[in-house]
Amino acid sequence: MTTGQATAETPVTQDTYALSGRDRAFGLIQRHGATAVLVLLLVVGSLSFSRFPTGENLGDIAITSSFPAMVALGMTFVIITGGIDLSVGSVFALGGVLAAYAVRWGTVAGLLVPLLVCGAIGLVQGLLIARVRLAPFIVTLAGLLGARGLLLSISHEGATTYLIPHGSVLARLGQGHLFGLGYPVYLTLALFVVGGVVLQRTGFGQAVYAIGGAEDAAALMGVPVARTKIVVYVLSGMLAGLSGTLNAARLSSGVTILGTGMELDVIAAVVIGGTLLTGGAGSVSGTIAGVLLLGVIQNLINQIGDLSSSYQQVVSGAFLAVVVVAQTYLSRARRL
Amino acid sequence: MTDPVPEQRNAGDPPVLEARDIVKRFTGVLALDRVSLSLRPGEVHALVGENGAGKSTLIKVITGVHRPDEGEVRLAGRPAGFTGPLDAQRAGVQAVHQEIGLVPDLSVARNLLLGREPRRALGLIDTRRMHQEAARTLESYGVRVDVRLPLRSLGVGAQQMVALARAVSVDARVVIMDEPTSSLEPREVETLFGVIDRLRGQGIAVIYVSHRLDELYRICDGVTVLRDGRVVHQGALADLDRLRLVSLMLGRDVAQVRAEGVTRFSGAHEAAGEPVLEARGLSSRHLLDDVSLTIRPREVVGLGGLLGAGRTETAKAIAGVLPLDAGGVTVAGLPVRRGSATAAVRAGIALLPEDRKAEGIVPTLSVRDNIALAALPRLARAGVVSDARIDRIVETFMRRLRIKATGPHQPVAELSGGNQQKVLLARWMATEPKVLLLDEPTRGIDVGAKAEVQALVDELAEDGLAVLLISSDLEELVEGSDRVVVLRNGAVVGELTGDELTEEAVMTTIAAHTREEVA
Amino acid sequence: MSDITADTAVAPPRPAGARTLAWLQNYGVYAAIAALIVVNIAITPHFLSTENLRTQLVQVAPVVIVSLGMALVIGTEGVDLSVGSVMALATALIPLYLGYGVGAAILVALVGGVAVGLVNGSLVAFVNVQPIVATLCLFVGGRGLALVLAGGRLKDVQNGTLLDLGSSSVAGIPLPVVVAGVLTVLMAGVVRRTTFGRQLVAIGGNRTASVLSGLPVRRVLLLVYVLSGLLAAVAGVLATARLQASDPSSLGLLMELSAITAVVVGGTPLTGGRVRVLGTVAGALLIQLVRATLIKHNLPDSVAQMVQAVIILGAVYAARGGTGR
Amino acid sequence: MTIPLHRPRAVTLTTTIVAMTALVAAGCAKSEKDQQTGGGGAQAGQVVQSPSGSAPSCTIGKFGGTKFDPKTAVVGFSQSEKEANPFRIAETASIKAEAKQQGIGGLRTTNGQSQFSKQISDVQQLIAQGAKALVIAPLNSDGWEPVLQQAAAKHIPIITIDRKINATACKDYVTFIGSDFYQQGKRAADQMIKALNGKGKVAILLGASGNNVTTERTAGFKDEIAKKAPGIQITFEQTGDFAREKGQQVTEQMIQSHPDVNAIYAENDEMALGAVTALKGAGKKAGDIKIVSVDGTRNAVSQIVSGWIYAVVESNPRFGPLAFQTLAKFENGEPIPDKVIISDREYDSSNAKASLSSAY
Repeated sequence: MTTGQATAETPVTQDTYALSGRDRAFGLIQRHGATAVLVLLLVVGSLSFSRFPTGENLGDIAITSSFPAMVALGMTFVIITGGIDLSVGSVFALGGVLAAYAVRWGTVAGLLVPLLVCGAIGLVQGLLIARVRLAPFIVTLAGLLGARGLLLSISHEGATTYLIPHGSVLARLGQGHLFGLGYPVYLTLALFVVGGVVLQRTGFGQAVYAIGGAEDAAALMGVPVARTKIVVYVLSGMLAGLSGTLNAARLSSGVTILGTGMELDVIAAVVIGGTLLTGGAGSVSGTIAGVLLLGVIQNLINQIGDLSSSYQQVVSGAFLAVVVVAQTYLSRARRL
Repeated sequence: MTDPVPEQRNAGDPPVLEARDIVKRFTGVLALDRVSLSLRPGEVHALVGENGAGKSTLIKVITGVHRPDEGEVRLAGRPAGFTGPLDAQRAGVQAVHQEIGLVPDLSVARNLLLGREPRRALGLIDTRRMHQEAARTLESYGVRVDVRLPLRSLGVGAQQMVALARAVSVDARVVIMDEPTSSLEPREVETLFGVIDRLRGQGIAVIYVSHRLDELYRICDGVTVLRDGRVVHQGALADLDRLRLVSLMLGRDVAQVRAEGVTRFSGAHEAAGEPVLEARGLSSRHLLDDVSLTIRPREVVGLGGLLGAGRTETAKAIAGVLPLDAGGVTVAGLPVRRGSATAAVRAGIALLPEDRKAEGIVPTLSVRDNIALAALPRLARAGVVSDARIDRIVETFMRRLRIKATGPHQPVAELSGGNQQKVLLARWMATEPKVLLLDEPTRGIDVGAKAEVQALVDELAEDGLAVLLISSDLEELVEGSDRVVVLRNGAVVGELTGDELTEEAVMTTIAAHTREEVA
Repeated sequence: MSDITADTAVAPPRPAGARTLAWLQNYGVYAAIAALIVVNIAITPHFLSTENLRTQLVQVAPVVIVSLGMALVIGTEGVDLSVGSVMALATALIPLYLGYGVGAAILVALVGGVAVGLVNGSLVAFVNVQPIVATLCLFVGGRGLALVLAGGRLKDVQNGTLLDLGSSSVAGIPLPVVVAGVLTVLMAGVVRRTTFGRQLVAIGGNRTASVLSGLPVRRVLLLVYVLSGLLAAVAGVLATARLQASDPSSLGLLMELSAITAVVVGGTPLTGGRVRVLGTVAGALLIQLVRATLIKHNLPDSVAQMVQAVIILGAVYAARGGTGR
Repeated sequence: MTIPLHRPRAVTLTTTIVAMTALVAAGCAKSEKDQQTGGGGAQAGQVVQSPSGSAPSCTIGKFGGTKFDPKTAVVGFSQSEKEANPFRIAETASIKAEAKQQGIGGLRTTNGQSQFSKQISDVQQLIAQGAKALVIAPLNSDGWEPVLQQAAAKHIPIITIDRKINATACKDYVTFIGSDFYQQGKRAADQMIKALNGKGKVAILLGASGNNVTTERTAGFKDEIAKKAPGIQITFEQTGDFAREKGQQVTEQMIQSHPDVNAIYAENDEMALGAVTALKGAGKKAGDIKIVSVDGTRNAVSQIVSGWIYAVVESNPRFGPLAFQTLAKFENGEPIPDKVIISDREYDSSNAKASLSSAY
């Protein structure tokens, strides 16, 4: 600890600046609590179910989690700015349908069209939030409806499911494996590394934190508030679209019924990962732990086997409550 | 009306910043009426006026937050045409604001260097260098902290210093300081003045906004007095005596100001009877260490000490909002349940918090609802409030406290700081408290309102209340209190009454113990 | 028409243009409803009939009831995502206890709503969990619990008294509408005239200041969530009676979003500190009318969803001044 | 501002109340009376339609699987939706009951909760848990690529029930057992034509948007109407999301905006029952508006008896026996057809009363 050696030349009292070891420990747990619980669950799961720690099963968890994880990455940025994006579930589904629709014009179109359209939806939302100053909750709620409507109109009210041809480059992008893990897993990891660097090491990342911490102050410090917010929503839209595209590639088709309720799962994962819904604090590493945690819980409930499907929701809800309460106590203990 | 601009020692230089005939209207209301201002390099220019005179609007026009309806801002002889604060900053015009300014959850270093972090290859931020640079910069302002900590863990004074350091550390040509000393300790003020002198030496112009006359006369060269959106005086500060300055600001007669004195405290009260408030052995980890004090009816007890000495914490502990490890409070001999603000209020303890905006007013509600808030239970029967009783009480206090509002239904957020403070006082008076805890009651409000609040405090004490007064303004503390208890590091280190109660004595008490500690 | 607002704010003297704008911001919802009615009279056959009015009111009644509770929660700067699950829970509990009589069954259903409210309120008030997260827990778990209780299945309700709740009328007005009306008046009174109503708005406006002013912040918050749970349970009971079946898997699905939209469209800001009870009712009515219009004109789902999105944005844009920040 | 922490009294109180509520809810329930609805046992098992698809041709040899003992091996069943409506209740119950009867100890069931992503991962997990055979009730026909690849790699036979998977039978999966939704739509249309004597205006209560079942039941109905009864107009079609409440609300709106509608085609029984409630509420009499629906739940059949519903086309959910029979045959090396279409019954006023007890 560098503080505590008050001298006559330091005119400011210093005792309030020091964090005790205990405080630091709590801070660490709060930030990495999800990771800790994740590790614990993995250990418990491995000891309890012989079929759990197999490469195949873990690989399944990884690939299954990679799609919500991409969406959660965008959501993390949005939430750190103090916003929320309820449209991601619909945009995710829309991205998949668009990719399957556009792949007839080639792989590049199959990748770009969903990115552009979903980015545009994010752009409109961002403009309404940052420039017209409407509440993010409502704007993205409208986005949720609008994107779903667009999806239905493209797919003739859901009657048409567009397919991504077998063996096409796009399909291989979603289905390929390397060392037992699907390509989307690697892409997700790469995106998270980039996301972490952007958040911690770029001016944009600083702006994201600053806006969530104190928007007015950030504006006065010269942070381009409106632009940063718009970019964040565009990013969230594009990541949801990309995730939808890769998911469609994996499924070889633009399934129309995906993504309902996904936004709340993703928000839950981000929150469990230690990002505060009030904005200003959070990390992408926490988010990935949060997504994996939810994935592992789901997996473990299935491992138990004959649990009625309704109990799954009860268990998930209860688990969420426990995590959230524990987190709140830890972060408060730290602040005291 | 406007005095000619006198010759200044650097009059030869061309002005670095000029505002010419600025007119600004807000939905038809004239906020600035042909205001001009000219700054030369190295000049420290005082911008004074009561709240609502147009100071902050002028600053916002200069820094590009608002566009003027008429007139222009010129920087170094060219039209500036700033599109926003960022644009202004890039051109070298920096503003340090009084309240908002930094991001509490970001680290000190990131706050200091936000937007101009040292970069490595690929444009990525070099964290290590950022921390070194931040630590070095802050040290030159007398602030030594772990720059990786979140800003919120610093004291208010240190935060202010970070804000200032941030503003100055770029290639500033003009620095605007809005009430920079309002939360600084005397020693920090000295450091700040050292910094301002350094800026002056570097040819940087400073616009200095403050209500503290002493400071203005110590460091400012020129002065612009605004009233009701117009310039009522412009010239060298030295040519203007204090009384005339105050009268210009208030638009009042010099004789009247003289008669009323600098503060409006009347002096000693006739404290009588048994203590109404007794606080015994208040202790809270890291914050308070066995603090005890008593206040009798009609007595004003001051709390002296540096920032972080435990003054606010003492008040909050008495008001039941700071968790205590030990100790307790009795009002009129009856113990108050610990850790419950509701119990404290019911026992007759009222706390006027330091941070009016964050802890005092409810901005979405009207003046009326803000005043009635704490007294609601007593204005209701079976949970249903009586509008008639509320109206009566609100009207009484609005008149008694001379609250300036268009009516009881005006949103409180639209009121000036001084009137908001009076609304908060009214909120407490409506509960008919026995003990009034005032934490910096006159901070950040204009001269006129300040005098009124001071007079009110006197009046309340006369009416038989026990008052605890916390103020960083030594003059206010000494003149307003019958007795001053001095705190340091969360513990009582001295008590001054009667003739021993002078500003020097308070400072000596604080300083003596500080020195002891260091030695 | 004068709206009941908690702050009873009267605008300070402003120039005429600004006043028009303020009027639009405050009464935009009503204007939108009026416009929609006029349009419908013009283009929708058989729109002007008591039967139609009755249908719209009966359908909107549960949404209104849930929205009233939601408005209180939002007034405290919170949000209650669990209302849909509470409706499911209420509907699941009813058939389980009909054996004891209608009164007992309804009582148990309401107690269920109160219990959920207590959990939400405790998490928010005592543990200091963010409302959206706290209520997310029961949003996820509540419906699961309802399904577990109901054995996962839809059950028909044959009890005549209960069915009358959904289909009988008082003076020509359907009972659910009467209940919604009475609750609206009651909530308006609570917000406007009670200590509790004043305190909850103050807590939403500035929680710290409310603590320092000695308000019973925790108690008020707890009560607000309990009320929200209770009202959602009432809506669940009425919806069950009207559906003549207990369907915990789909009853109240997405209700939280409808209610939040109604509240916000009605001019209550998500940032708290203000509750507009009549505005909330108007918001719910507006959305109902939009949906009815879309269905009556037989527009496909895709168009219906996009139109709804645009109308929500339009309504919120019009009420922007009211929603603030 | 930190607010003082513990308030044990209030927390304890809350906990107690919640705990008591839970206890009461769980312990002393007493329902109206024994209800007959939903998930009835094994009466009226499925009957294979003849001719059923192509000739039996798929053998274990052709598929490339290896034999296993169903008695001990893990068999996975993946349900798509919550067991909340009678169809899903009966389907899952039938699978479980049959597995028990056949002595299959290793049955593992999962439920996709109407989330397709979850169902995909459920099935992958079943594979990872070593399932030797899979019975899947798919939520969606498309998008099974990753599962099919994984299963193919391990030669795990897949039987899909109630909905088809869009892939190659006997290569990607073994076979499909279920109804022909398009055919159901056509048969509903036939009933409708009979009800209206070939002339009138019809409203359709569509199922959930984007659902294969919706698509096919709509297409079959419309095609048949267009072919056989040009006098019937379809004037209104809105989604009722397969839910009773939504069916009721949409019907209420429809009655007013399209008062000239003579009949309603509901794409499942739940929506039809919602429509019945709406019609009752609007003061209509039984039979004023003819309702034809698909599913054959006991509730709907009893409404035929009371005259509110004209006819119901059955969609039999009792897949258990047929699914395990087919699986056993496959393991024994017998050839099986690439699809097993079951013969669905129809209920109308002539047989409703008699068959009420066998409806699910």
